[in-house]
Amino acid sequence: MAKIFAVTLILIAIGSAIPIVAHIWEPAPDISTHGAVIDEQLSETMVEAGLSFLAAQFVLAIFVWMFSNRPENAKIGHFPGGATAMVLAGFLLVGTEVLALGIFGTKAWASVYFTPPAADAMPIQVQAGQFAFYFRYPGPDGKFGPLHPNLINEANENFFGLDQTNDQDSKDDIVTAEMAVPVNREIHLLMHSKDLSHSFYVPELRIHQDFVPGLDLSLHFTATKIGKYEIVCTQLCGLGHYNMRAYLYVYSQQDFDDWLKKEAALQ
Amino acid sequence: MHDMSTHALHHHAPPTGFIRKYIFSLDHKVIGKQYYGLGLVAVFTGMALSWLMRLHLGWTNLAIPGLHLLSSTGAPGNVMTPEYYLQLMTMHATIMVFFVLTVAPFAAFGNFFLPIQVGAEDMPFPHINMMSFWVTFVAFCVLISSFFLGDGPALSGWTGYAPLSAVGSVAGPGQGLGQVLWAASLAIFCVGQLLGSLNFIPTTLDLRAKGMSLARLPLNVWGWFITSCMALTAFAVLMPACILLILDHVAGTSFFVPSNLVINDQLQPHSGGSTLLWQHLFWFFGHPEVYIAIVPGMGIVSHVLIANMRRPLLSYKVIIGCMFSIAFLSYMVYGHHMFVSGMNPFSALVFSFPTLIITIPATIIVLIWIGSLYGSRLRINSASLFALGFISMFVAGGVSGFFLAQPSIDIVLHATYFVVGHFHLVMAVAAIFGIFAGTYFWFPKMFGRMMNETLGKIHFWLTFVGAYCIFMPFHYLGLAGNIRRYQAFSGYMEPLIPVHRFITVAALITGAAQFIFLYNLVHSRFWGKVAPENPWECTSLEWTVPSPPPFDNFGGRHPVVYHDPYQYGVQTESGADFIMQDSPETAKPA
Amino acid sequence: MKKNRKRVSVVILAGLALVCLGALLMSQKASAAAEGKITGTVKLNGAAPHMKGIDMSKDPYCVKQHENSPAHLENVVVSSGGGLENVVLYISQGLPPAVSNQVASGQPVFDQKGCMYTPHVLAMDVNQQYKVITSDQTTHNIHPLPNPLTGNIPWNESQPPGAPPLIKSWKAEEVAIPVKCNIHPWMHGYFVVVKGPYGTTDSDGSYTISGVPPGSYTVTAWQEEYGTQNQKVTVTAGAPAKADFTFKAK
Amino acid sequence: MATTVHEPPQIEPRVPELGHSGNGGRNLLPGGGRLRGVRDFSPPPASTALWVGLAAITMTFVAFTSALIVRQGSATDWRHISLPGILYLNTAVLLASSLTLEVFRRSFLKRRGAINAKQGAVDLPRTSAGWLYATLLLGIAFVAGQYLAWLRLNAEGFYLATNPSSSFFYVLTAAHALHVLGGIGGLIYIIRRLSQGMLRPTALSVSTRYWHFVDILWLYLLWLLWAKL
Repeated sequence: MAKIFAVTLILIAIGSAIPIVAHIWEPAPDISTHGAVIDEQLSETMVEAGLSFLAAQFVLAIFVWMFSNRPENAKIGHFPGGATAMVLAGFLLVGTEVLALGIFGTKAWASVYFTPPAADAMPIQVQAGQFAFYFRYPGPDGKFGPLHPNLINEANENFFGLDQTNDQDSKDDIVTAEMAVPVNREIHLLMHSKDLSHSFYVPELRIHQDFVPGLDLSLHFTATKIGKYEIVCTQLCGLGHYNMRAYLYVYSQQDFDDWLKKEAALQ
Repeated sequence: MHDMSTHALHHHAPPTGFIRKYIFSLDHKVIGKQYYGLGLVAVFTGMALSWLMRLHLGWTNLAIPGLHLLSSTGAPGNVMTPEYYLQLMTMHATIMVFFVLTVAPFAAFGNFFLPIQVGAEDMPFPHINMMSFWVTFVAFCVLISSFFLGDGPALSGWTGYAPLSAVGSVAGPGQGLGQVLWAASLAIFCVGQLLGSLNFIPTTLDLRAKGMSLARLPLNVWGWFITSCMALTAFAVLMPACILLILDHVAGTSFFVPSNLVINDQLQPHSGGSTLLWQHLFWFFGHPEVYIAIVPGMGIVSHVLIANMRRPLLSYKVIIGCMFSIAFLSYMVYGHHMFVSGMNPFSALVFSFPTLIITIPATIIVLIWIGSLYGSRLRINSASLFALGFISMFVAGGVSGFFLAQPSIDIVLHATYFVVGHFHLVMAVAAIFGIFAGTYFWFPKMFGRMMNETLGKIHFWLTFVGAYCIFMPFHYLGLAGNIRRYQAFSGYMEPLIPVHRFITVAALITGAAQFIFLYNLVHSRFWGKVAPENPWECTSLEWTVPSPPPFDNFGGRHPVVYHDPYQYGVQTESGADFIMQDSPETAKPA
Repeated sequence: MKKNRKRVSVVILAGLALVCLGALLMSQKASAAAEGKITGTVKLNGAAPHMKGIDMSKDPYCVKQHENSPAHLENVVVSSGGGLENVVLYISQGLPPAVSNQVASGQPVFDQKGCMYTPHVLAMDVNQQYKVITSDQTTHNIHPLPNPLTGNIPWNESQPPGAPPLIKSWKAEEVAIPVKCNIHPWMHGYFVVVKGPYGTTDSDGSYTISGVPPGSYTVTAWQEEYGTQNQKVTVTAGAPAKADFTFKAK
Repeated sequence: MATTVHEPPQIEPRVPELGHSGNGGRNLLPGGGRLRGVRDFSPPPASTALWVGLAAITMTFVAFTSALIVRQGSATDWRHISLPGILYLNTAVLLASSLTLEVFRRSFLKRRGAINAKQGAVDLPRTSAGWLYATLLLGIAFVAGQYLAWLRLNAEGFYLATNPSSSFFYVLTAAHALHVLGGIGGLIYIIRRLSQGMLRPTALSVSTRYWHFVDILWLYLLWLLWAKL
């Protein structure tokens, strides 16, 4: 029985590792300027965690194989070094490991969060609400008009609560249901929640940020690869959560301008 | 209070009436069994819910016959609606975390064995002890009642994030009465567990038998002691949070709900609340809660493992030290649940380092367990198999903690199935393996009958392999960016559905295997082989009393303790390889 | 207990149905002698406002449904002849209780098709049962938001693809109850709950209110953007009374 | 698996320990044993339990406090309420109640000092319960006074949901009043035991300590509600 346990355990350990080693499932390819360091961090952690996992399971299996069901008079052995060895191992191996991870991780995190957006970054406002994202481009004047929560009326597609008759800045604002950005241009994303906590996650962009109702946050990123990507909500927001999605198009500057014209015409 | 405590000592005749004996009993053993029963009911309820969820995730438009009987609006034509999926998910999580993982290893085993193992006749305050159970029971009923009232149970997850949980039914089904009942149930549950700690700590500190120094307490007693210290602080924070949430919900206050929320084109009548405040209060409780679930398991597993290895662990004190440091650190790490929640990115780093550091004591414990296996005389039985399984699961779930402890990686993995896989392995499955180990180990003492070993082993194999088949793929899904709390997968997640189907099948089989355990439990209870006083040849005090123990545990005698709890693998006059804690004899020098 | 509740509600519904039937027969007897009707057209005076297009890109299924017929808002739908669609006409004054309390026969159907509501506006009598069905392969939730003061209870239920129809009814008069789908925020429509006979304009703006006993009444026309207009009409036996309405474009 | 083969240990006669319930007195090592980590006396469980309970209550109010600080810090809508004057009267009442209770405790212990502690509960002094009744009345007066304070605020138009400041006022005062009611329950129990001549010092000191704690807690809350953080 013990030997079966050992074998099973080793098989399970190897079986669990195969998909990882074979890269069957892994994060979507990164299309951001800041993502590389995160991916590096991820793969490093994967190696360290994976090795600790395999080592622990193997040793456990081997010891169970060796020391189970021995005769009652068998001598009780003692692991060389005893507890001291274990404590030292814990502190040195794991300690240095996590310290390293922590420090490198800090660099990765800082690269995302502790850098201000460039002055010429293109502002886009995203509003999350049950259960859709809507986006607002400032239009030619480059200014966003003020929001009037009491004017929000989805029946007339006034998703932001703009007063386009009275507010000068709102007149030329462009509201869209899908997001488009020019490639290799830094975007300054202004995040606003209409109702509840939501989240803005684009796997390929390596950005992930909750919307906090009553508190507008901002993100900045640069997309480096033309294509169509998905923006999903990852913060439980009600029955339609699973279907709270928008599409992100990364266009060439030319295509982007055309797209913006088209959207402006639809207003 | 005073006469309660004397009651515990100067024993009157045991109660005779059925009510006083089995229902409103003051006997810690009966209360322990009641907790165990509650846990059993809860775990099978929770499992049934997970079955429904898994079926839905595998085959989204599958009609589950008879489901509409459970909820006509939740499953029109037996097809589960999105809201009903979320409601089942919320109930599954709440039931499992509170009424299984907290109740079974801590309240159930703790109540039954803590007093016996320290050599006391009972807890100091039997009435409070009884109240603690019945309050918890009421909490369970309140939670379950939400299935049948209003528009169904809450759907905002076991974390009940505001404002979704605070704005009321305008935010969708389940956000009305169901959400209030959810919060009320949790608040009541907190009271129950606080009353429990009120008994656990004095029992451990003040009711120890002569000779039972702190350094002679079995490791599982330490586990329960540390857990009750955590429960004390954690639940004392959750309760006020729930009260404030209920007020926001029903009384129109604005603790957690900010201004200018527009839901369904209606401007909400709240102003200035802070949504992050709820997250901070909740996770200040929520993270220690994770350890409340697992630390008793660590104690139980150590206890079971030592008995079956026939040798003490490499170090007794290091284990205790590690459990203490885990408990202590658990209060400084809670922020790692909120890396991308919009709190100051600097605090993310502040929370990240303790989270990484907490892996050190955890690792040391595992190393000591594994290292102690070296040169041991391991006995393989259902109990020890589950104990070994616990170690394997704890490692498997623990390593994924490396990833989630780092804010930068959390950007990729936050709120994906990677997280789900992580906490299910390390907290749920591991803790439940601990419960199983404890059950197979202590059942003879609790009910005076042996459990069926063959069934026990079959149960182990199915559960062990099954658990890996269910929860390892969760990590792969997470890496591929599969978001949790989705009732259906479209877009880039669609290709992952086959993996979900595999998991569903595994879950159905593994779940079915639990009925073997249930059968074994019930059958052995009545028709199992009669258990001797000390079937596993153990040393601690619970094995010095008859199985099951008499009303006052020690039949009027006062145990005297002469040894630390783990005198195994020694030479004795009697030829046995162990010395009972209360036996004066000493080991022959080898 | 759930079962019990179901049984009770079934009994109540049955009872309700009987009462309605009774009322129906009675009133028909009463007005069988001469059954009048009101007809007419509703027009929009002025340029029809621009109806924004709907971007459904959030749900690819919905997009596919409108590949070659782009979706627009339906707040104001005007025919080439200027006829105004989706206007509800009902008798706001002058109806004898027997008639105003009678419930029209049949179950009006509210369909979810291509992530839009057809019809956009659904009129019905108080206590008249209506049917909500879905023709879509994506899940919708139906969320009417009546004014709490009227005593109508708001509800919010989802309909997965192929789910059986929801049969509901409103217990109080209300013009009008907005209804929306949260999963597809652009989906919105109205339930108009009135007493007595009613009519809704078709695509070219004409309507018919039948089952009106002779007498003089006030007919009210309601349009979601332009509000209500009243007109006095006298219904005589035989010849249908005529009442045309014209809303002015803003 | 063979059943155990060890000799059952000597059952030593059971000495009833009167006086204090904590049979921690029992966790002395038998002669010859190592004395490491062993206390020759452990407090009665009641007083340990009291500290445990106080810890929990403290945590609860710590949570309330942090909520208040965060809420007040983040809020633009905070209208600080001026506390009703009666609160200060209530404070005096509560402090006085602590005083009377303390007076009773001391006199009780002094009388009891005469009797040999070992005899425990057998013949405890029947000290006059006058001070206890005084404490009880003052306690009830305090709760009533808090209620009046609520009415006062209501009259000023400050309801539970009017403003975060008033929300916190009602929540905190209510939570505290509940704890005072708990203390009153303790007092009633003490009075009963006393009249039966069964009052033990532990019970008395435990409920006294609790009462003082609730007292200090109130001073803290008063400051918290008064101060503009």
